[in-house]
Amino acid sequence: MTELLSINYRPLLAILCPTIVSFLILLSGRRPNLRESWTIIGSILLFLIVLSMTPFVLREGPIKCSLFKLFPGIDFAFNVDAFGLIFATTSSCLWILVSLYSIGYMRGLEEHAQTRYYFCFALAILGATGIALSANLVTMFIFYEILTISTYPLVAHDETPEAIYGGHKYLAYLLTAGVFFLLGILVIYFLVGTTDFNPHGILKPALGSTSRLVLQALFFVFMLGFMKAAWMPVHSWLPTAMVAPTPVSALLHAVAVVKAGVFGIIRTVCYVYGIDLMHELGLGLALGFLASFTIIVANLYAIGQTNLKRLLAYSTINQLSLIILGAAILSPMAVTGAMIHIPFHGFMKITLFLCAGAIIVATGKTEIYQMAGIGRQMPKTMLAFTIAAFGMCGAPPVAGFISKWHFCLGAIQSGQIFFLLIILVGSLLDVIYLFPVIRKAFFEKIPKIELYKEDIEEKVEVFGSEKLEVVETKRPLYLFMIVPLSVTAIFSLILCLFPNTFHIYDLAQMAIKDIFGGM
Amino acid sequence: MERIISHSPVLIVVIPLISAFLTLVIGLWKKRLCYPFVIIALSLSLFSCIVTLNTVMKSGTIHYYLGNWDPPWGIEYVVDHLNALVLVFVSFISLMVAIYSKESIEQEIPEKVTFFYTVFLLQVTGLLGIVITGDMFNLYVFLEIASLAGYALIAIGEDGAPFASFRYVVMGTIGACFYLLGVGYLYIMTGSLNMADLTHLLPNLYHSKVIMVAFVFFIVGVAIKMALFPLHAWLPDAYTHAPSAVSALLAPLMTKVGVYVLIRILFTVFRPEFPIKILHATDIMAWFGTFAILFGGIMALSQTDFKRMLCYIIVAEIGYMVGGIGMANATAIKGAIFHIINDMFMAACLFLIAGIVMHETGGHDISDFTGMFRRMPFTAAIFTIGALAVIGVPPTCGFFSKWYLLLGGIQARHWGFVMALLLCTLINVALFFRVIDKGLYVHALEHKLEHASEPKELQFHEAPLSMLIPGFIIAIAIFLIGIFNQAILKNIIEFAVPSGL
Amino acid sequence: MIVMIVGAMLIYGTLDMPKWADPNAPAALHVSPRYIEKTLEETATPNVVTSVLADYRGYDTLGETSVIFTAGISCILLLRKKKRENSGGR
Amino acid sequence: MLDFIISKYNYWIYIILMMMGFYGMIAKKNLIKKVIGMNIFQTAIILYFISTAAKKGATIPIVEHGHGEAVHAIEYVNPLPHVLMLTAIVVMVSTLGVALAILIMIYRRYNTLEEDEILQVKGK
Repeated sequence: MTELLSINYRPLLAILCPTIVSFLILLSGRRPNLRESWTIIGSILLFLIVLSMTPFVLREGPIKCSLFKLFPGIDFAFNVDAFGLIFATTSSCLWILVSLYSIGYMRGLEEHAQTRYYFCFALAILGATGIALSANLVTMFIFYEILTISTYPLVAHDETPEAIYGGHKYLAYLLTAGVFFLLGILVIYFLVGTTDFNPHGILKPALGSTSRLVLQALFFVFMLGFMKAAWMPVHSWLPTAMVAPTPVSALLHAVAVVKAGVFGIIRTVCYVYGIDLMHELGLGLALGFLASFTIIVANLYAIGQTNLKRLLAYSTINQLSLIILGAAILSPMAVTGAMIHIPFHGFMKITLFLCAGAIIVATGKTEIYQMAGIGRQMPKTMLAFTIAAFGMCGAPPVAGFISKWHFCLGAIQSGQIFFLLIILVGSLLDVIYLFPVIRKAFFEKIPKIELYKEDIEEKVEVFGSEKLEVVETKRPLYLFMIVPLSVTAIFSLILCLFPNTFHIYDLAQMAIKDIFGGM
Repeated sequence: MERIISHSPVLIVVIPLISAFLTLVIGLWKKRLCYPFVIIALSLSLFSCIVTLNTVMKSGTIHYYLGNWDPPWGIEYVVDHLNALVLVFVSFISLMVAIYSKESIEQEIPEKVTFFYTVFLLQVTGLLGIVITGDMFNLYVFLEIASLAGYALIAIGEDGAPFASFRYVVMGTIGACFYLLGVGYLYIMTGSLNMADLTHLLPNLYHSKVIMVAFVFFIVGVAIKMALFPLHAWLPDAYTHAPSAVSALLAPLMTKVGVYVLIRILFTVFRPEFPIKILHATDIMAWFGTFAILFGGIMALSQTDFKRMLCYIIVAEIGYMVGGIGMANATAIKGAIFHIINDMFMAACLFLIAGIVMHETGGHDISDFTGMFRRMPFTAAIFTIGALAVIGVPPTCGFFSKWYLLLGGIQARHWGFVMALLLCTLINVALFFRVIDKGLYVHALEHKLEHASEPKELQFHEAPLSMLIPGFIIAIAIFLIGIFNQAILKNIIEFAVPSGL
Repeated sequence: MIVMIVGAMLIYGTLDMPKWADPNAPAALHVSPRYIEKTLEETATPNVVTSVLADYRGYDTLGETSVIFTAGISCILLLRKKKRENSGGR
Repeated sequence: MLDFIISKYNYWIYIILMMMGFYGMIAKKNLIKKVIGMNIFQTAIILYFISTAAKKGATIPIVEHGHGEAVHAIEYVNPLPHVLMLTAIVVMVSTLGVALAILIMIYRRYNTLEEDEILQVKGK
């Protein structure tokens, strides 16, 4: 028993935790309170487990834990390194908050099939944690598929034709991606006989035996494999998948799934190809252009959106490509930025989504033009929204500032002024599409007719309150929603002032040291 | 005890054979005793298979001389790693299906239980005999036992069954006769019927036209039996209309045993260099496999009947294996052998589900799966596992054999096959999620039905335990085989891969 | 068409076959001499066919018997139901 | 040339016979005719096997000598194909039996044994 608790088995525990929780949820499906408390307990436990590994990793380097052989030369193994921990910390921390939030949201809307919802949710977290901790491409692929499959019922949760369509689209894109990913893994295994991640890359030896073109092509096979990162032009599943319940969009489509994609890309760039090889093959530049294209186009799309969640989806696409761009610049600063932007963006984007969800539950509004004056109805929510939106644009003192700062420094460091420009223009466009929402919420008055004819009537029905006042604290249930979104907003601030919360910055520094060696 | 163990190879076949006779007697005396008796017989057979496998793993290939006549004069049983493995799983699946068959048989053909079980055991005898024997003609005899039992079992199914079965008789007889003709051609040139003996005699004759023609007839004959595209036409009809317990027995085993025979003939009777280097037959097989995969996948897409869809999936899966053999390198053949086992489990699992659904709803259309996750959650869970295995999602076993097949394809630079495999994965996704959707999303449907003011029963309505337990065991096995695939591959399949590749 | 192809192949195959009724064909030389020459000694049966059928390859014969058995049971299995229905109907 | 033909003719005859059966199985629409074709097909194979057993100047494989005398294989035809064919004939008969049983079932159900008509009924 004590052995099980030793540090070497910690990653295993981290995997087992959500697995067990998911089955407990399934078993206690008839009793909502028990079911939801499992979720909460599990999420807190997972977070503690992940957090407990951090000091050890910082002190003594990666934790290796190999369970059994999958193929000759490939184990089902975990390797907890600094970069993986960043992602694991992010996703497990956000699981706690989103679980709390889900309780409010799901009960608030009286959704059906909640057991399935929590079950799949726990499995999805299992997938995300596994991706973060896995030691080689195959293990990663396994969790990657778990993540894809388990999120499918979540996306199509509403079971309306649109939801099922969205689910199908989601599944079609991501499993096709899985097939490409598998092909890429196979070719790599065929070329070098291993798929273990290594901070210096593993593909170097293959350069002797195969042509550069093959490796370059292989890289794009991998990029197709990471469709989860929603780069353009294979992004279109993400906006469609926004039909999912908001907590799902929040955790999975702003954090777990898409971040798993960018996580995979950074893993491939730094740990499979290695920085040197990327430079040598000229892939950094190609990836950079791809990301730049996505940033600009996604921002333009975002400006044209009227649905808040879809707007946020395009904003996600843009921010993800920012991370990819950071990795593509291939300078220490920029890669640091990419790594820390994963948690930072996670916290900020989740705040935005949680706010959008809270608005839906409280008022039923999904379109931006309906949201005039909503800042007065839900001041706390909209305050959080504003903080996060500032962060998105990279304004201090919100977390986004730190990572953007790193991106810019990185671009300057490597002399790629073009990318610097892209980052700045991207931020500018962020301002253009996010600020109208804030302005509408706080500074515009509610059109009277609408207020009297529709809104009030609805509110009487749903909330038993006659006046158009602060609605967000009317029912105790909303506490479940307000607390998480306030927490994430506060974290977004804290992460700027103290970027080393949860040792995130240290971890990133450490990963960079490994990857770049003496540079 | 020692003596029994030394006779275990023959017990494998003789136990079901004798009990087939006994079942008839017992059944005529007391009908109820049939079922437990069959279970006991198959368990014993499984036990002796495991003992045999154990012996093979400890001390290498077993040669068992029937009647103590030395080969090539007498008949011998040869059990090496390859067929020991196949034997264990064939008897395992048969046992599972036998346990499962109780309810479905009592529902579908209540008045013929005794005869059903007798023929069932004979079918198993035939399959086990095909796998274990080391004599070409003996193989033919067992092939015919299995086929005859198969024809009969299929013909007792639902409405279209006799006609489908008749087509199967015609095709199957052509296949068996071609096989027999191949035996005859080999015999006239060598004078021997023993496989091991033939292996030694044949290399001098590799350039003879007779041997080449014999080889072609073997391949065509076996290809008919295992329903390799384009000779698959009998399969979908036959297995769709068969009683569900029968399709759950035949679909996983019959075709897979065919693949086993193919491997035997290709690489044991003939040395690997003959089909690969002299005839280049493997290249042709690789393409047939590729087309089988594509054809099976596309045809499966256009089906609305769940069992029929599964049949076309089997056609595609046969394509995997034949294509894997056609890659002609150790990795791909390892994958093909591993896939024989995996596909047995996956196909068994899915056909069991089809049977359960039929038992509960009375049909096997995809639309009968509506609301399955609500009505029969356990069945649905088993189904999901089986479906994920066919798609090849890790950590189910389907992923691992696919891995080897793909890796072998890449090694052989046969991109057509690799692409077909990957494409078929996607097709399978589409196929199964269509069914899963039907099972999963009931609320929209309920909503619609409310408007139509026609409340439909969507209540908890789970299958009986005797049907669920085999399903569960197989589903768990799918995971375990996946997770412990290295143990199986390292200890058994490594030795089963023919030398000289 | 298929028939023609198969037939042509079979004829092609015969080209390399030993002559008909050639006592020196391999089929006559490899296994069978022992059956003929040792049959009395080993099985005490003058009819070689019988001795091979029942002794050397007795297991095939067991299989053969099971085939008949299978066929018999199959026929019962297939045809029984209708009879009963008919008799019930009458 | 003539020698060549004479040396192979009975193999060719079996091939012709077999092709007749094969044609019947594939092309005939009447199910009974298919079964007949199947039987011709199988019989051809028997003919083939039996011809492989033949030896010039040899007699049936029943040993006539008393005990102690040497037996020469050259004097008797090869017994093995005969044995095999005994088994094969039995198998064939069984197949025929099952096929006919199935035909009876089909006839009971569709009242016809013409393939086209059955397919028509099924199509409806």
